[in-house]
Amino acid sequence: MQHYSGFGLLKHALNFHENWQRVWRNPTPKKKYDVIIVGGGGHGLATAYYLAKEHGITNVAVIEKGYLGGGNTARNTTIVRSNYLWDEAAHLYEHAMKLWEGLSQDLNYNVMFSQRGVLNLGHTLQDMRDIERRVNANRLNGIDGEVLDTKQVQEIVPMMDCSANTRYPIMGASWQPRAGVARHDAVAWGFARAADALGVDLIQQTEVIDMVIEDGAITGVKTNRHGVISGDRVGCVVAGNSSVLANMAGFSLPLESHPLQALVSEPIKPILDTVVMSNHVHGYVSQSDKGDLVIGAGIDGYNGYGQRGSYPTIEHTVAAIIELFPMFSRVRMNRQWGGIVDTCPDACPIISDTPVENLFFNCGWGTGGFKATPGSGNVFAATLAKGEAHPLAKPFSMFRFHNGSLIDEHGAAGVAH
Amino acid sequence: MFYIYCPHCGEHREEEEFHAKGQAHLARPLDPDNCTDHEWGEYLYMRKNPRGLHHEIWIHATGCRKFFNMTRDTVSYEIKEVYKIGERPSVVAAS
Amino acid sequence: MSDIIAPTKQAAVEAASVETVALMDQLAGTDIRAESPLYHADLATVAKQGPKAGGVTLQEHKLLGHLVIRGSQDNAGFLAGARAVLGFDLPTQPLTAAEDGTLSVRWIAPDEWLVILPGREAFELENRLREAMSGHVAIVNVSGGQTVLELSGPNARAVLKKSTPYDVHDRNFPVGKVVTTVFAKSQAVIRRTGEQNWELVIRRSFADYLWLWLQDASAEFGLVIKD
Amino acid sequence: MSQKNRLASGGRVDRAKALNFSYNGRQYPGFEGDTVASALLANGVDIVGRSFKYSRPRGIIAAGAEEPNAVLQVGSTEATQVPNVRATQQSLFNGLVCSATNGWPNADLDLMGYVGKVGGRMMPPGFYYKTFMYPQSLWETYEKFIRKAAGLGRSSTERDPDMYDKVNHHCDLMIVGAGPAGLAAALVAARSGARVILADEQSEFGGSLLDTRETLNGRPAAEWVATVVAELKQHPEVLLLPRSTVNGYHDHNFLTIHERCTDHLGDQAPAGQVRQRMHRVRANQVVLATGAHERPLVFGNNDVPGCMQAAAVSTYINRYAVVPGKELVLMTTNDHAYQAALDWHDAGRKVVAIVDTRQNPKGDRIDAARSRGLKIIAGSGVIEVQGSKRVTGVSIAPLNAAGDALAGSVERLSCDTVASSGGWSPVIHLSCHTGSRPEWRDDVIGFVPGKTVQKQHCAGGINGTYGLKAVLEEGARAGAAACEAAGFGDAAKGISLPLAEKVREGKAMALFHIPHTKPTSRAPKQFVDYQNDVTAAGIELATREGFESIEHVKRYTAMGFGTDQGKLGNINGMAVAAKSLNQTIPQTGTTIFRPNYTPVTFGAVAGRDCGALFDVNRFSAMHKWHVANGALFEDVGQWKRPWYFPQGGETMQQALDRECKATRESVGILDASTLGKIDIQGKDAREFLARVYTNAWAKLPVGKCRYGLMCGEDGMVFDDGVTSCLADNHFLMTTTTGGAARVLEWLELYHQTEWPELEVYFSSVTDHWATMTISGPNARKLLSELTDLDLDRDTFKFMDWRQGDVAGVPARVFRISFTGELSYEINVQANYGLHVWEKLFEHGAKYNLTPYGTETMHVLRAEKGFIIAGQDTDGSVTPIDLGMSWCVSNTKPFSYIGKRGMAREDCVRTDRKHLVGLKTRDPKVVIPEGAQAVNDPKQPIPMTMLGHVTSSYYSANLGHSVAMGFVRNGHNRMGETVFYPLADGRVIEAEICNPVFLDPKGERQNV
Repeated sequence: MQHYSGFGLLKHALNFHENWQRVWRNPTPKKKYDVIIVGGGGHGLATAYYLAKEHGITNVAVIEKGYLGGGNTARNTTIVRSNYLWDEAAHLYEHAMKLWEGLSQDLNYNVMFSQRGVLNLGHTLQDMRDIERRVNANRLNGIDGEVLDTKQVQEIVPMMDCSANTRYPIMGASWQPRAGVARHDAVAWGFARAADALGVDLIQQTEVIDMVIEDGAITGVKTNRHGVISGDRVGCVVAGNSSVLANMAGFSLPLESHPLQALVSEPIKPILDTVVMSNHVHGYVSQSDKGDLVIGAGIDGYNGYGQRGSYPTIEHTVAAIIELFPMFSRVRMNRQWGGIVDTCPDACPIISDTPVENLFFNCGWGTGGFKATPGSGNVFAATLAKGEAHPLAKPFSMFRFHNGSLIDEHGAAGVAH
Repeated sequence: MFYIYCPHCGEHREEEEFHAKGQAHLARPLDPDNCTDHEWGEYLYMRKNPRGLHHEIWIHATGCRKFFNMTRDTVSYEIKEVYKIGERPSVVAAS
Repeated sequence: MSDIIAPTKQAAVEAASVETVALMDQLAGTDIRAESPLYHADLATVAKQGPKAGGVTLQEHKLLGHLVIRGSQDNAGFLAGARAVLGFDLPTQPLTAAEDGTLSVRWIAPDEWLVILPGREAFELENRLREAMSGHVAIVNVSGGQTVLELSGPNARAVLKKSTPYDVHDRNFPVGKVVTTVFAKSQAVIRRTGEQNWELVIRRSFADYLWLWLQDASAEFGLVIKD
Repeated sequence: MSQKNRLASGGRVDRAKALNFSYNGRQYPGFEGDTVASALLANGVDIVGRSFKYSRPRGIIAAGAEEPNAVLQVGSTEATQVPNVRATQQSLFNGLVCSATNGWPNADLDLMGYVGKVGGRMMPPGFYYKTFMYPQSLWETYEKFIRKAAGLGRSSTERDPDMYDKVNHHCDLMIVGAGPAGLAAALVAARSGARVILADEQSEFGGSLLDTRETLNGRPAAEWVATVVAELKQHPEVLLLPRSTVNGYHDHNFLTIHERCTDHLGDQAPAGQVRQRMHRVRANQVVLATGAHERPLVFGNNDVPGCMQAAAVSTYINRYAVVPGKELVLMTTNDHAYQAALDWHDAGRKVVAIVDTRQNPKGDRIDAARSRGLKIIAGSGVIEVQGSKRVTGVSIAPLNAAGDALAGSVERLSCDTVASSGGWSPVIHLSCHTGSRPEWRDDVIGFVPGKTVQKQHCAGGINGTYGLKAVLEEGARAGAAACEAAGFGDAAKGISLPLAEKVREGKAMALFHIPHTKPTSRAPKQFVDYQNDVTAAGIELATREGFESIEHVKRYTAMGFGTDQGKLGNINGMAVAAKSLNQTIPQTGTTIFRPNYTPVTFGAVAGRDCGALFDVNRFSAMHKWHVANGALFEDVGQWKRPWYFPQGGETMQQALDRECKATRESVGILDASTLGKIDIQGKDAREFLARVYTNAWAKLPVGKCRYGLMCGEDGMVFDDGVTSCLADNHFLMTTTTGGAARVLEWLELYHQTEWPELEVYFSSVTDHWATMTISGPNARKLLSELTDLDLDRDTFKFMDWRQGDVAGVPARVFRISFTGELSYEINVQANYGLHVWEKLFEHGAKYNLTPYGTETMHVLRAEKGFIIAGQDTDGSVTPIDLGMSWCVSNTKPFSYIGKRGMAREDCVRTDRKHLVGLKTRDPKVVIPEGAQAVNDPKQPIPMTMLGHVTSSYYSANLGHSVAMGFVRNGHNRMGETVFYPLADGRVIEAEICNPVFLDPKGERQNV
């Protein structure tokens, strides 16, 4: 793999950038792979990368129906944090956080992980109780976090309206300094480039249209462009489309795919250095390195695969942002869009074996997928390599919905489900 | 944003008056006590979540407060029909 | 949820004995001060001191009797009883209303109607209805939980268009029609009572918010308060 | 100062109305009817900004929404600053203040420009992904610099003084665009009597007819526009919205229109007038007549000020009487653009040459050019522009027939303006918003709207139809078809259209990127997306690196992500990518657009729903009294509930201690009106209650009350409350304040969908009853002074309810207690709430009747170990976990909601987290709510946590703190010790105990 560096850039500049190598190959698929990963988003590509890097399994195909990183990876608001409430979730997201912290160097690709801190605002007494509870749990789990009062919040975000005369005055917040944002496309491309360099075949514009299952075990997948591709193990990492693949395999998942909308303002001069989230007024905002205010909305209540939601959700979110930042009233919304989030009843993911042997699913990330990308790929790779759940993944078996051992993270999931 | 025909009010109303309530035609087991954990879990949580034709329950929350069923394409968002609780859909996915 | 077909039940015939529900005359003597939901806004004073002319006029019809009537349209004993007492049929056509003098009935849902009448007549009407109606019925006095606002004037419709996504055009909302719909961030039962007159039935605890909203939305047309 | 580029006559500006405005601190004159862009050009201002990445000087290219460069900061005061205003869309008004958004110290003399020249080469697409990685520790420093360069304009730092509004519409036809097609459609629709909305982003209707020199019925086209608009105004069902951009097209024909009401008046806007208004439109049928944007060609240094769209040149000359230069070179692939040269020539300025990429162009406009003696250089292209802050000349060279290679030697021409036209791109944005993918048409050389499920009709430029006659006919047809579909069939008769000139046009050439003598990678920068500095070389590089999907190309290069959303660049970019991938444009992909068509002010999207109206404030009937008596309020759902009533300079704790003591020692009063109340009637009411509550209801006698727990099907507690039997078939249910609406909907759900055979009706009476609870040893004495009820402890027992008069008002009095004291909950019709409340205080003075709020209520119930659903539960606890098995029946015949869920494998574990009482070793210490319990505070992190503290207070009555919390297996660990390590380093030690701290036998409430 061509090594990226400032010096290399200079060298290429002198050659008018004519000699850059391809970031990944465009291979014709083999007949058979050790592992097939369905879904070329951040999670799937990370899974492939760690399979090759940490488990030496390089005979791997990633099958993507569109283009790499074109789904929720390309559509989210890029917030990265690990301040989840329950031990199981906290450990999983913190595992991801640790990987984020060295990711650019590990991949030799700058994913622009920017630890500018995340504030989760509290507007009611119960909000503050929940914040205290979560931060205490985080600290005892080794995750950085503080509970801030209104004055401390104001110091971190001077332009936010922390006065007492708003409809829902800000009473305080939880603050995770190590949290932040990353460049979503770069994450997908960085993992793809590194996985490709280790021999993984990235097969784009190829849709899985059926599962090949022989007496209870999967042996491969049927695709629209390359016929049947065989694999010893198959891992599905297709977020909003997970139920569609599960139905092909003959079982159901406890998932509902909902539209999750987001929007950006026009680029403006830097004014907001940190990430501000408010569950109570339903809005969260950060400012990208390009200057856009990146704003997330709540999910729409109905199932939808249309990558678009309903307008009132946008109106409500924008009103919430103005409630927090009255000065943004004259700034203008540039673009809005939607992703398809696969929400789980307990707002936690599923990383699990399934009723079909050798078929594994990694899904149900709902609104919290991006922040987990490296951790999700890392534990799913281990799960696929060994054929049994990685210790951090064990609590996230789909069978918890049968025995009742759910992990209710609605409080910390960030977006009201 | 959806424009939804309420079968009880007999006219189209804005989506803001309604709430989606998830998959329709999920019968509560008649004898829960004799369900296995597996069966109960399937009833409680497992969903079709189809890409395409979907039968779901809606409530005309800011209106007549009646629940009803809707058959909707989850990709194009076209509403194929609405029908009352207890009625059967006439538009169903070819499977 | 379930797709169990609702079993078709023959309407119960036995008269609903009055003892099975707790009837209560909730009105105090006239010597006791009653406060409508907008009492605190002191509309009387606003009316005296405020502008006399404007594009929108707002009046609270306070302290009326509000009765919710529930019953099945398959229950003949229910419909007949209502007719006998009201002197006219319950409006079974969706989104319609019927009235006779100071008594008006609004269709709310297939099994729900809202009757509004002078406050002092509510209890007596409830009794007569219970006597006359048979089978599975319910009557609930909600007089304390609601109030009636009348919005009128040349710009009343413009204010409605800011406040509700419902189509208030003549072609869709003729005089006499009733709809329950979104109103700002609350809801209202809206009845068109005249060319430029609209009746809003709103809930008590939302009244102050809606009062603020209506002042704000009407400002550009000039808001006249009528006592 | 004179407007050197302004023509003495012509145009649609009002020379009688002279205006002044300031740009970059300098004053300039202009006229009414100008845009900021036309006024700047009139004054010979070339540079309107610096480019985002390379800091190159940039000038005005276009005349409308597609302008990528002239993006200005507008506003005369801090509070009214607006970033990124497109100069081509901002009407000029007197006193307007604007400035360029990039460039330091200013756009004209920009030091960063040198950095751009030198460093530019170091900034290919994705350069930041490839560097700034080493050493890891420095990234934050790198990023600071990257961020410094971010953004165009700046946000105001003050509160917005303006008002915004929203209005809802329903119509039969929503017509987008008031050009020839839109006007024709509107005319048809208006005459049909249909409800029509016609919106156009420009300040006046007419679209291309405002600057065309073609005639209709032999008269200037604008005259026809005037007569049509005049007629439309006469139709009562037609709403005309100029200055109104349809920015979003959503499902089921819902559209949003962003109307700019006062932006053209600026400070002259009348006070109190709404600045902008969002129209929310539900349309039966939609007619898209959005026209087309001209595509500039891609060639070397095509961003130097003086390079413009050909059509924009015509617009400035004909509409604004501004000729943006002296000597013009026009490069075109089509006939239409010749008009720019004709207009230029007729305006008395020099046309140096018309460079036509086609080998032998034929058509009326070509003949017109020839007849004026204009020099036409066929089969050639402009390969490069000279000049830095303004065009000084061009290099042209012959092209081969395909236009993909040079076929001869380079010649130089001097000029100060280069107009280019690569044909037209239909404005298909809106048709894409609901997910419809556009289709490529070779004959159009562009994308047109694809299949859609919306009730949508397209007419004119959006279909790639450009001849005026054809456009008018399509408009009329679309209008008629839409009317037909909307049930106004007779309109199909149509209308008599004005007679348009016949213009013979030759075939246009599909050419986008003009080759250079050097390979693209080495040629001078050939810009595709101006605002994001995306060049042809950059796109070729992206494809070389393997970014082969057009979506990848866009994301890698940032093409199309600017505030112009790629209106000019996207098609050219796809063409460049397609060429370097050796495939056709449709093979390369399609370009889809999302809302907004042009940016929309956040304030307008929020409308009135901000400030005091951001959310509903719900008040009880006694709210006025609470305010008058100094209550502080707690937000519970949308309710404002009294939190506590501080007196004098009391601290919160002091107030709570006083309120608690007064209640335990004499009598206190709580406004409990916000509790949800549901009236339940019907002969199956009792059965229904048995199915939705976990405990038994079959035998509750009339006159009695009972506490109940509600669980979901998963067996987890989600609400609780007291329900009273008013009569055999009549119950009054109470719920938590926050749960009221949810519980009612939940009851309806089960009734309507699961058990319709049960005869029961539910009605909310939350607002109907004002509820006040008097609690304390003197409660009975106080009440006895005001009621005719027999309050004898043996006739009116604990958990009884009675009907009688209180303070002369008919009331239902419930003897239930959430404080553990002798309590009466008085319900009266809310209209009498304040009267009764005040009477209680009149008589209560001698008992020191003390009002208390939610906080004291929480303390008092915590002393008794009563839970609050939502605080002591979180959706993950069963009644058993709460130690409330006494409230769970296993003998009920019907398997009530929650029963099966509670029996799941994980829910019957004996070592679940249990709710227990917690007694701190140091009685004065109050464990913070949310603290997490551990067995060994010295264990290494991550620690094993046992559960959190849900409720914790200092009890003035008991003289020590009281707390409840979850502890794993807590019910079996009574008397054992747990530790609470806190963030501040303290570790609080507590003993697990029974949560009932006060009066465990419950004697106080039974007195």
